[in-house]
Amino acid sequence: SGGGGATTGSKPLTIGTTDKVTVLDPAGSYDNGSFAVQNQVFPFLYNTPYGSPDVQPDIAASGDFTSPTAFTVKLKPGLKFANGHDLTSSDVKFTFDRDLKIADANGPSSLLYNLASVDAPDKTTVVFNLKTANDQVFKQILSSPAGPIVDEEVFPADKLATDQEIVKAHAFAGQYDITSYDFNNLIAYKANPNYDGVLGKAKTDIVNVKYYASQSNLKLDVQKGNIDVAFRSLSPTDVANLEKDSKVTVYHGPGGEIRYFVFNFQTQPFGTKTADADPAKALAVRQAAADLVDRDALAKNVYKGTYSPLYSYVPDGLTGATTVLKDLYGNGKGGPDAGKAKKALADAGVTTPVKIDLQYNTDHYGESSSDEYAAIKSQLEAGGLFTVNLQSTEYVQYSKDRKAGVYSVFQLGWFPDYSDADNYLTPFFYNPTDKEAFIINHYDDPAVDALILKQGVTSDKAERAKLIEEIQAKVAAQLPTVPLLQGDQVAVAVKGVSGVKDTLDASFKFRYAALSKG
Amino acid sequence: MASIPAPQKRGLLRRLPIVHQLRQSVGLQRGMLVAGLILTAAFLLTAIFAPLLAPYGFSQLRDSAGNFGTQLPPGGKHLLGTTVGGYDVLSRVIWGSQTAALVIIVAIILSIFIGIAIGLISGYIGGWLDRVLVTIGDAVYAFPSLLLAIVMSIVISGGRSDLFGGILSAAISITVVFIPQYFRVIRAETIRIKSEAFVESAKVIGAGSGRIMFRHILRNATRTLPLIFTLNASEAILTLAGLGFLGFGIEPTSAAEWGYDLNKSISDVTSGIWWTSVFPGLAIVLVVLGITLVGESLNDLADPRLRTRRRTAGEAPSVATESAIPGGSLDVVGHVDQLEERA
Amino acid sequence: MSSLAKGEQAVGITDLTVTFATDGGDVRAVDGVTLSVNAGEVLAIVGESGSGKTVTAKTILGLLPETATATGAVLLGHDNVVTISHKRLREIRGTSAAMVFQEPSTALNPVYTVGWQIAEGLRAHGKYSRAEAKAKAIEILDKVGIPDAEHRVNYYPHQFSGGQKQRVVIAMALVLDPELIVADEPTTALDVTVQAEILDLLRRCRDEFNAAIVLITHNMGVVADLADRVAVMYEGEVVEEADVTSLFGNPQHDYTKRLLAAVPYLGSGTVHTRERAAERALTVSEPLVVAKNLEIEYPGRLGRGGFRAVNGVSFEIGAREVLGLVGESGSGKTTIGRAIGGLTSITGGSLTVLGQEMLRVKERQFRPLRSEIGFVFQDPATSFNPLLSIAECVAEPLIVHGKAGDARAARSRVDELLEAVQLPKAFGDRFPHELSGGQRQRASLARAIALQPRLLIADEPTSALDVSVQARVLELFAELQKEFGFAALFISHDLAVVDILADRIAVLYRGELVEEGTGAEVLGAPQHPYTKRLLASLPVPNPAEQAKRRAELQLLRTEG
Amino acid sequence: MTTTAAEVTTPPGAPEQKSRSKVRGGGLGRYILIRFLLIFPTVFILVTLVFLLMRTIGDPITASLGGRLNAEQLQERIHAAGYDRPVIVQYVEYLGQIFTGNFGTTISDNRPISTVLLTYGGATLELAVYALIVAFIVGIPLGMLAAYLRDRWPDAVLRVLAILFYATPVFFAGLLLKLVFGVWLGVLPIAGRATTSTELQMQLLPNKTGIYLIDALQIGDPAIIGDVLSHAVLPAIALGLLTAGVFLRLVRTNVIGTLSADYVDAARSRGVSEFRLVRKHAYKPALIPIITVIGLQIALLLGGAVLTETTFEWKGLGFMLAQYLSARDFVAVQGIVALLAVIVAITNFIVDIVAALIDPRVRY
Ligand SMILES: Nc1ncnc2c1ncn2[C@@H]1O[C@H](COP(=O)(O)OP(=O)(O)OP(=O)(O)O)[C@@H](O)[C@H]1O
Ligand SMILES: Nc1ncnc2c1ncn2[C@@H]1O[C@H](COP(=O)(O)OP(=O)(O)OP(=O)(O)O)[C@@H](O)[C@H]1O
Ligand SMILES: [Mg+2]
Ligand SMILES: [Mg+2]
Repeated sequence: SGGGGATTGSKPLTIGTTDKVTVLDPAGSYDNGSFAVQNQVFPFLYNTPYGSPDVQPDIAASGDFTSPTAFTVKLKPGLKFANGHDLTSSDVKFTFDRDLKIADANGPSSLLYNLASVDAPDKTTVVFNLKTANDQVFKQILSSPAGPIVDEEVFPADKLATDQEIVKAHAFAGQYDITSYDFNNLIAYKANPNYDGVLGKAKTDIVNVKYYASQSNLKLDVQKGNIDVAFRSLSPTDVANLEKDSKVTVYHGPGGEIRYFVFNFQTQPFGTKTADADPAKALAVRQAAADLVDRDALAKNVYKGTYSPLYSYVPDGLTGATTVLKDLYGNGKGGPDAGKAKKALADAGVTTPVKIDLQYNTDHYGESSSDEYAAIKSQLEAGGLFTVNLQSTEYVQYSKDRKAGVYSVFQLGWFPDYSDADNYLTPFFYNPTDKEAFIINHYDDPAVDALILKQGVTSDKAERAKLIEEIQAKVAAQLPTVPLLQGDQVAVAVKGVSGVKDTLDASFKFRYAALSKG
Repeated sequence: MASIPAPQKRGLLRRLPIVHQLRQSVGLQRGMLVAGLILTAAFLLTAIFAPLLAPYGFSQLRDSAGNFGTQLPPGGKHLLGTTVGGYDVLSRVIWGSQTAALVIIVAIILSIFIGIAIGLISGYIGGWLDRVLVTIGDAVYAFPSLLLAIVMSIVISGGRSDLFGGILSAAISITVVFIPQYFRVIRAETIRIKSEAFVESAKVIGAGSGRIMFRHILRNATRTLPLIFTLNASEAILTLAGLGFLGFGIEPTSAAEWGYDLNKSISDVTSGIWWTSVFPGLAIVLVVLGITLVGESLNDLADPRLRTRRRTAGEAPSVATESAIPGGSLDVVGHVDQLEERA
Repeated sequence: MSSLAKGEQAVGITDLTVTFATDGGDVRAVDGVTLSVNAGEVLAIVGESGSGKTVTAKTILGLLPETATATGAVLLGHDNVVTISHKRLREIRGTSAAMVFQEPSTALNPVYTVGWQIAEGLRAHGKYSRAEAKAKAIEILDKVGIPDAEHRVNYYPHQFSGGQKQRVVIAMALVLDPELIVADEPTTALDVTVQAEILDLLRRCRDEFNAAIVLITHNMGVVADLADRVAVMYEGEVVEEADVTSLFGNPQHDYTKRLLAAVPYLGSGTVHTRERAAERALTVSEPLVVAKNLEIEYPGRLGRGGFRAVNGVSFEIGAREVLGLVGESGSGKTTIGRAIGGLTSITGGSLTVLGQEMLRVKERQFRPLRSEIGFVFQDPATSFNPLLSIAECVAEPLIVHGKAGDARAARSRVDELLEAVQLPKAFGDRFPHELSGGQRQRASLARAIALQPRLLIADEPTSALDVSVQARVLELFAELQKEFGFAALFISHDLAVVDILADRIAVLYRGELVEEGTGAEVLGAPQHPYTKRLLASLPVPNPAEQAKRRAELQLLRTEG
Repeated sequence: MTTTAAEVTTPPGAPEQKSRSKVRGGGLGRYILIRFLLIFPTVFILVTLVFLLMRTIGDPITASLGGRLNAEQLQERIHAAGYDRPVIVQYVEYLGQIFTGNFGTTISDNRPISTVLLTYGGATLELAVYALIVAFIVGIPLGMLAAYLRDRWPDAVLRVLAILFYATPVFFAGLLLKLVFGVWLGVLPIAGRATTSTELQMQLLPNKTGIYLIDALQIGDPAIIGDVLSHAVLPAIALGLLTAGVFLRLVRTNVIGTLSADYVDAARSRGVSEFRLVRKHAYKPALIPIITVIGLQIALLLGGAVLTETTFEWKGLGFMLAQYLSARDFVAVQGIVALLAVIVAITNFIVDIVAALIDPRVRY
């Protein structure tokens, strides 16, 4: 397979995925499918090199805080887009101004919450004026879906560019250029000779990406060798089955995705808004739940090892990640412990069994959610401490209800915008009275808020890591949410494809440039 | 004239259409009818006695011995193995019949009354009302039922997935598709009967429209209902399965539903785990086969041209001009004349 | 041309017995029939409905359904059809024997041109090029008297009139010039005028093509007109066989006698008429129905011009008076009847029924009068609700008009009515399909007179019945009329039948009333040419006389 | 309305004849006209139906973005899109748009619906045609055979087969087909409409139709044509058999019906062979009702297409419909469904005309 377009030494490579692209224009999309493409073709000022979770200048030469609120980036000289247009500071300014101006609902502009304005004093200098001082996360943001730099000569300033416009104009300066674009069906990439950044040149000249709707078809095609690599997403069953297949290799890498369930502090049993409100009892209920969940079982039975247990709020692989819940709850080795749960409840004087309504969703958090939560139900009920009423709801309704506080205990999942611990803390637990955090469970701890702010502006790596650990510990004690699983990134490649391991890193960006066949 | 059955006996027979037909049928036709009846009966019994037959609950994942474990091959504690979610396939299949039956019943009860009522009125009154209703009916009838069902189920369930919400939405979705069918058939019959002499004689006697419709037409027009009933039943199952397959079905924790299970087990098949999909699939096929066999046989027996034997004089009502064979009538669906009527 | 010489045997049936396997056990349809027909001869098989005529005919061509088993021998040439192989059977079908069916419009395939259908017959028995086949088709169509055949050969059946269709059917039979033509009620579906023409055609088949013809009919007039020999069938057996004159002259078997006695003769009615006229004279009263240049137009769909079925018709029906309405099919008889019964609304002129003007009348206004009007429909089979018992049906009017609460309450009255129409009480519990046609028609009479109406409308009440049965029903009708003294509109296409009952006869032609008067006037001295032709076309069950009339008809035709 | 038999064996004077004679008076042209005008109410009703249903779900914006935006942002966008105006106003506007062929823009991946329809319509059309071919090839001869051998065992077998075709959900059939031909035998591709290389080459075509067979023919490389066809086999069978089942029964019933007509007996009495009776004399009259009903199969076909396309990754309208449904993008759904409505209406129109053309009683 493969072929088409011009070829050089390297064998063309075909990749299959069940991702869905929504819009190619970075200002108009904020989803994995589109970002996966943008990562290949758009340049970033900052990016995560292979194998590391931390960001470094990509097409930028350097970047520093020239003042607490002024983050200045120097571009490498003589950068060009694949179409020959110069890539200068004005393109960069154009990109971010545009993002903020359009502020598309499906777009990532919300990530630029801390960006006041952008200046381009000269061809290679960009100055980002921030709202809060020495924001350590901003570099990460520059590598996030808000980061791709676009060609001002191609993209309209005030509205989204259509996919055709972008592809036709070859407004790309990432590792790849797109030669043929068949929406959500087939994209043909060709290495972009003009790219000169931290990731280096592409190993494979021509890459074709085939878009599938059904995981089983993707699986069958990689098994039959119709495609060389299958990345995102194979059903747990498929992965388990492919592991046994000698013709292909299954690669696991750390995944940024986390799955967890949330307690609504107001409506959960003994919650502040309930008739028998009692913080102590409420906490006991949460602890008991944490004691009872069996993450290994979930990871093995339901997800066939495509997810791994998550014992903290910051997933494994990121700087500052811990396993605090392992020590605090369950049998101390990560397994469940009914006795401990019983005790927790008894000590707080909670009469068992505790009735809880557990809400989950399948059309957004994946078909397997129903199996996952069926399993959790039976885990919680195992010791007779809980009686769980399971309820699933279609996503639109689901998100409305949970925001309205209809659900007392409910499932959520998170996929990071950028690979930094901050992205797993701020949106969840940074909860000053003026602004509600994304999970909206009325959990509020000023101390935690303070710490979160602090880590955000601490430039010293080690010190910041300590703060992050501290936050995790504090939160773990109160359990606003119970983390369950951390998604592995799973890629399957036919024998003879190399480089998969390199790109399955904590950057959570799958780069085709790393792959080669031969 | 040797043996003249007394009225009440005929009444009884009429109340038990199947029995009546069974007695008429002969040879292969009877064979098919019987086969169909057996399958259907099996289905209904399973549905009724599911609680007794099923070894486990439809959402049961563990028993005293702990978790079932997922995707166990058939045998041992789980005759038909377990699913990716760790459910017992056999139990799911058995409970599934209950869901299917429920949906069919609700759907058909809902549609049959509305359909008959408007069919009768539209056909008898005629005129503009009739034309409008016919156009609407045909429009809906001609439209892919699955699509309508999907749209409806979104509308109705609003995403809820509990047994009631699920079944009701599935049922109502299907209802919307069926009403036109009953409407067509009853209307066609009504129009046919309306022009028969005995209705006219009722008219000249001076009987009121109400009396004519309900005493003279209705009972003669409902002859073909058992037939449509069966055919719709099978269509209902397929539609339900279709919904479940497209993810508009009922969540496993609230009810067992074959289409849903099939959907969930697709990836299993490609991994050589066949039992999770084959059994629910077979369940669907067999039930539909059974019910359709019954329906087809009824259709044949009702049609003197299709019956193997000519029937004894008099009680030979010719087949409905609108037998609602899945995906459309087997007879002409009205031609120029019908068109003229409509236009 | 038939290959046989005149007088050679075309078909010989010996001891034929046919039984059908039915749900209700075996039915013996034909029982030991022995017949033979020679070239150039017409054998008529008569007998009442169900006597086995058609089955016999079908056996000759081996057209019986699988459910039938035939024993005995049917010799076509040297082949015994009963035992012969399928292949051979196919070969002799059409060549040795051809069939003419009762209903021309169903015997022709609506989606193929008649030319094609004629050619089919040829193709089945030999190689013919398109052109040849067509040429032959044109030739034969021409022979059977289809005008400009070379055009019409490409017409579809629906483009022919009923009579022409029957000619085409006959042409199909003739094109393979078979030794034998089996005609099963070839004229029953046709108007008398047309019937006469078809009978002539068949006669030509015999004389010019020297074909042997088996003519199946229950119309003794037709027999008298065409047949050389007659076989009378009764319950599957041939009860009598004789040449036509002697059969009509002195019938042997008493069924035959009854049959002939039952046949209505023209002019037989005038006697009663006079009596009744006398009676009525005593009680003079204003007419019940008055039509003044009545117009009825059926709405054409979608602004297409409507169809005017009745055009400027005027007549009256006095109390206790019977008006007979005759005319060919489609002339508007039923329409008028329905209009008087308030089933079809009139579109012009004026029609007063029992003092009620029917132009733009509301059902509400008319309903009370309905109790005064009785209605008898043509087809007894369909005029009863199959799900109600006879008693219930007869009770309907009583219940509707509040004379009784429900069927049970009305039962005693119903029994009286059944008595009145000479049906045993017990029949009340039967269902319509459990009665014979005649019985059903009695029952519907009972229903019609249940409320002792002043006016009764009978639309061809006997045309679906056998002659013998018809006679009895007509008698009954007369008696009832005498007893209950209702006025009646009696619709029929059979002059003879009308003549029996009617005080006055109105002749309808293409929606217009061309002649009206007492039976004596209209039948005795017809004025309008159509009436004349109608009279002349009506075959009388008397060979000698029929021959005469035929001559007269020829005259009329030539006059135009 | 008339049964098959009545269609062809109408006694003179019966209502059919009457209206028939009138139709003849009017002629085919008028018939076509009437029938054509009938399209509009049909489409109108369906579109209205869909519109109202969709609105009862709530406005599309909330549906697709409700999860992501907060209240005021939502309000903004809803207002911007005008979904807060009275339904009747929106409805009138919507009708206007459809009339001008503008179905709006999808919300999930803002593409003009018209583009979506154009891009994927071809695929669905292609699949439908393949399926119909299968259905005809399988359904009609077998149906005639069954009628010919009625009530003997081959008849029974064929009928059960027909029911099985119908009774097997498309996706289940698809699953089995994939398993057998794709996985075990490995002779046929299991998903997609063509291999990557083929599709890449097609991308280069200056004027690609989206109907792969045509595009493949444009390229003219037999290998590619083969590739395209081989991809079509399984979906065509899965969808085709579904309809074939119905066709088979349809043909059987109607042919048997006409076989019992007098004119067949008449033909028989003239020595026409049994087979020819079925083949010619019974079949053609039966064809009229058959065709009319086949028209209704388009509904079954399109419904099945949704499932078939999803099962086989056949990226056509059905496939996209399923996608947009799961994305809760109801503007898109509405657009596609509306188009399908039009297709259905038009197909039935054409079919009726064809039927009328076959029926000489109408033709003039
Ligand atoms: N296919 C059949 N199956 C069972 N019984 C039959 C069948 N055909 C005819 N019969 C019976 O055979 C008997 C003779 O039928 P046949 O049609 O010959 O009567 P007929 O003399 O032609 O009457 P008609 O004048 O009404 O045509 C009737 O009792 C009829 O019920
Ligand atoms: N409902 C109708 N719509 C249109 N035309 C009709 C309708 N009923 C009857 N006609 C036409 O009116 C004319 C008279 O019909 P009618 O039934 O009165 O004839 P008839 O004298 O009763 O014939 P027959 O002896 O066959 O019963 C016929 O040409 C018929 O085609
Ligand atoms: Mg007969
Ligand atoms: Mg009449």
